[in-house]
Amino acid sequence: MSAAPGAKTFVIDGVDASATPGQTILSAAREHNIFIPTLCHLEGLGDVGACRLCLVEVKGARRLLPACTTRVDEGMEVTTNSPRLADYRQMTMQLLFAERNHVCSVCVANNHCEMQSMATTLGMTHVEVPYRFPALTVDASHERFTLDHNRCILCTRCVRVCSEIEGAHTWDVMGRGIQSKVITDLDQPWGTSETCTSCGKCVQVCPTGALFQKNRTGERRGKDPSFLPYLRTMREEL
Amino acid sequence: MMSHEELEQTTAKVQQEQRAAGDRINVCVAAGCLSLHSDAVQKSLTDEAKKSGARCSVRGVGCMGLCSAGPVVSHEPAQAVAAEDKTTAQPTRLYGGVQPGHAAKIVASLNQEPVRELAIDTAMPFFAKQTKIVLENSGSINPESIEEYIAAGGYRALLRALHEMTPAEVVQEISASGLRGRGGAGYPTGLKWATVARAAGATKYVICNADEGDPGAFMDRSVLESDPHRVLEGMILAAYAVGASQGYIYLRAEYPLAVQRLGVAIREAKRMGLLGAEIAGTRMSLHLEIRLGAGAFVCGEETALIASIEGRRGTPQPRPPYPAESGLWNSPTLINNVETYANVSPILARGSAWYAAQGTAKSKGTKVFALSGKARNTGLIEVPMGMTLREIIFDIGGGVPAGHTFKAVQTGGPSGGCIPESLLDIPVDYDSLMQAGSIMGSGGMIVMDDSSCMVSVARFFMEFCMSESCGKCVPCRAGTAQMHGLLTRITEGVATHRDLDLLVRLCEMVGATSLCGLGQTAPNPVLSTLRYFKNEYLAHIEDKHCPAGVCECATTPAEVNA
Amino acid sequence: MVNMARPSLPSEDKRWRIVQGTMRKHGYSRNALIETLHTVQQSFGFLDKDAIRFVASSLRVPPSQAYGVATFYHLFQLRPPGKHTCQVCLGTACFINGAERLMKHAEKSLGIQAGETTPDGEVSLLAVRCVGSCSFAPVMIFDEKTHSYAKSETLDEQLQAWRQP
Amino acid sequence: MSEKKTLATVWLDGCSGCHMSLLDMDERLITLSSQFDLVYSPLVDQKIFPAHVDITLVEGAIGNTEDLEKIHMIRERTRILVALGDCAITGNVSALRNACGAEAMLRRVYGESAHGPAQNATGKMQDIFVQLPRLFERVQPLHDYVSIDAFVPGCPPTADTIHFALSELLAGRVPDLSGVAKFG
Repeated sequence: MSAAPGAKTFVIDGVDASATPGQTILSAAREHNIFIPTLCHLEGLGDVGACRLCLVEVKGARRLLPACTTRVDEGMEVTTNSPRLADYRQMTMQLLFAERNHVCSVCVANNHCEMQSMATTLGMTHVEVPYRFPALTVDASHERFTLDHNRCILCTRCVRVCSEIEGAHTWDVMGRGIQSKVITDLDQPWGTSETCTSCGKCVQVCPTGALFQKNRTGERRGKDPSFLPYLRTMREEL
Repeated sequence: MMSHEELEQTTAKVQQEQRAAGDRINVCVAAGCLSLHSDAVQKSLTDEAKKSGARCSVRGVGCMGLCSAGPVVSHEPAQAVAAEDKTTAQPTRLYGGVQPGHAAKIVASLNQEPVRELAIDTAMPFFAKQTKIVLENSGSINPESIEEYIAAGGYRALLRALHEMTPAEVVQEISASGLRGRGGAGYPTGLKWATVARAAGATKYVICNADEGDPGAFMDRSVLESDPHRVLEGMILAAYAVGASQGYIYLRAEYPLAVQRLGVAIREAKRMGLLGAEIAGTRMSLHLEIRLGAGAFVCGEETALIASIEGRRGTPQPRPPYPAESGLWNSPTLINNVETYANVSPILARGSAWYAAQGTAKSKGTKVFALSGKARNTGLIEVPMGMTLREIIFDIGGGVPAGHTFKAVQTGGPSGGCIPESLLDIPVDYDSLMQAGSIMGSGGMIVMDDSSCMVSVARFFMEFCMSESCGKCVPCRAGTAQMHGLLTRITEGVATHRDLDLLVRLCEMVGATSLCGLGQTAPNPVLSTLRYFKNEYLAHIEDKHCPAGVCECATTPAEVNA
Repeated sequence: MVNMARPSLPSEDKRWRIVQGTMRKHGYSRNALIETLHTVQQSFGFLDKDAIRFVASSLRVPPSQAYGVATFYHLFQLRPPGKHTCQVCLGTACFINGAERLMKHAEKSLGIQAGETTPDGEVSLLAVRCVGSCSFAPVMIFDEKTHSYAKSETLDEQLQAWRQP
Repeated sequence: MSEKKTLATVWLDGCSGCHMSLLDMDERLITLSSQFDLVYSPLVDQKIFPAHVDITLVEGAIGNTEDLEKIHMIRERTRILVALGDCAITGNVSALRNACGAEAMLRRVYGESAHGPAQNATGKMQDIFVQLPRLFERVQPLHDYVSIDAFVPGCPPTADTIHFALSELLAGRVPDLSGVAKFG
């Protein structure tokens, strides 16, 4: 296999690899079948580097770098897993589980949840940080969809898909810090939103049970498999 | 068009007026003294001066530094005002704790002995040990008069640079001075300027970060309130050096006086042809606008500040790309803090060699600190880099008040740490403070004595970080909340060793994984107090006892839960 | 082309013209959102949903984005302020001089938490971060007036004064 | 053959589903039983928790004063303490009431939805149930109070998971279920 013009050669987990110009570490790693955990990244949406699960070690870099937003440089040496990274990733998952009320057993997304399976993949058996148990609301005012703040991890995929692909920008984040939450329009019931087109993209991209389709819970909740591969195409055509 | 000749004419005119006015009485009307109603003092002095018919003028000036003695008034005898060589002139008299009722006495003393009961010894170490570059005009000129700034030597460096230097030479001069960013991180200023100057882009921006958010710091506020033109001149020079034609000053809305004085300064500079289109008759243009912050500490972070100027939520972006390459509206953008810009004009006026001769090998020049807390003398000070903490706290600050003992000094605010007595002999420079587990920071310096509980102080800063976290990345959003919860448990006397271990783990993880500086440095106050004052943590955990007597820890876990 | 006319003013209130003035000064650019919200707050004392909706649609900012911005910055108030405001500085110097106790006292005396207004609409209690009067810590600000070396009694006296008819 | 290990199982604030799942091991349980003596369990008629137990599996979270007393006692008397199932590990369904608090939960369940609001002198629901252990404001996982040696997540953990965990324990190893068992 000859390298494409302008291709960058680099080393990832000790293996020689190549990347196209401008390609991120995450994208290049996936092409080389190297797993880097992520929750906020979704192929086809702009990256925000918020979940910090995809942090990797880059030789010579002062800090850990997010694989989703860091572009491959010629000669880069990347380590995608180490005891330190594994520990930080577990702790990140713990912080997420303790932040809101993620009760998998009674969640609509049980067994179909990216967060739940990520916890298993990363070897999490329990959460050491104290659970916060905040009192949060559920918005079922939309005729087809429900928003459950208890399960939201603020990955902002819904915000991004709505603004970048659908162009409605119904979603955004209000407040800040630990008080942040996703909102529709002026923090009003979803069903009263004037900008929502009811396209359902936000529901499809949600990694947890925070956004779900009514009457499609539990085992029947699985994502629309024909939908996600086209996000990138939609973005390119915009 | 403004020329050197005009600057000299303005200077001569101001000096003539000042000589004609006789003695000068200066009243500090910066935020500190103003909060002690120095405006009323100024009014009485003006009234009394008029009534007495004495040949004197009463002016409102910026901060004179010794805030703890406020309201502060200075009296410059006519002979001193007129003197070419200020060192041999009759010394300026300084008065503290001045109330409106003292006005008559002060006016009556003009040609007599000083008013003894109000007099402050200007030879005391508080003044003698300071070196003023950034603050050289503070407290001696009227901040709302561009003419007085010019008469004090202002805008000469700008005109000389515009007419006699290339932008590259200006960058070179700043690089050679060794100036490092005064916002806290200490990035070499010349390097930053060179990057922006080199960056490709038809439009470039200069931004002044005046979103002073450290909860124990008011240096930038004081500089802007006392000598706003110095900052403008620095910004115009920077814009010339990097090729920017548009600039923003991102200023805390909580500083109304600074907003107002900066507004006046911008108007005046425009009127004099020193700002706007074709500055001083050259092809250089710079349009400056003030943008008000709205209460978000995280906007001190460069990418968040840019988002805020663009009218968005102040959430930071991963870097690279750095603002120097792709910043405001994706154009190359130079961001420096107020004090950094304030150093620019003196460097160009007196030369990089003069500047580089001050300070230490790696930290040049001076640093302004807002000295506060449990020290006898508090206020705004400027010291050469490399002075020891002990000299600052015990000589300049006069030590802690009688009956108490020194415990720690906090620098760097929520990103910094607490330094114990045993390390007071380290020099104040970027690297030494970092080695001690703190940072230089923007200049907050808070002295603490035995009445402060270090766990409670750590919790205070963590609460600050928690409520200022933008919420974008997980470790900062959820991690600061968890660390705050654990620190609260410790101060309540209900924590276990397991909680302490978890706190330490979280500190490491949040510091290593957060997206921006806020989260990355949020653990510092905890880590530094754990390093030097672990016994206080253990006392809360093992003995359910707060050694400083600040925390109320008496309850048992079961009671708290029940 | 859809109708791109700017929305009409929410009411006859003259203050909307001031708000409009800020937007016009910035050419109705989306990046004038924060500046405009400042003007709304200066004019009306707070931001309500109607105001945010008006500003958002005038500047063509999605309502959720405008609301996100308005709630991100702590200086923006989404509820009407009380007749009087009591601010307690929680800067570091004030903190080590007992500002936390002052705040607790204020919360207890007023029966509200920081950031709230008493039910009768008389007093709003706010926590502020360093007002630059560190040498006179702790500091409280009653309406526009700064009180140095504040004590619990300082607050009690002020509350008494405000309650006098 | 080595000496048999003593095994206890405990049911705290949970639904007994984990114990059901334990029984779901069916004949495998019979096979394993040759390696342990079941010395205490809701499944057997032993009222006193023995002074020394090799392995204790605890189902359920800590929700009241009695749970708390028990878990401290159990920890003291147990060599290997295992948190069995999500309630023991996360609080899970038992902790759903945490967002509203104990009093509001009692009012909702025993006050409003039963036969009209219950009446009593203090106006507090907790005071009606004086003969019962007092509820904590928050239900919490076991490891918030005592140290745990192994975690077996799941709601309930599958029979396979429990079989694996128990086999490991009986073989003298601490089961590591990271990457194997999931919550929920």
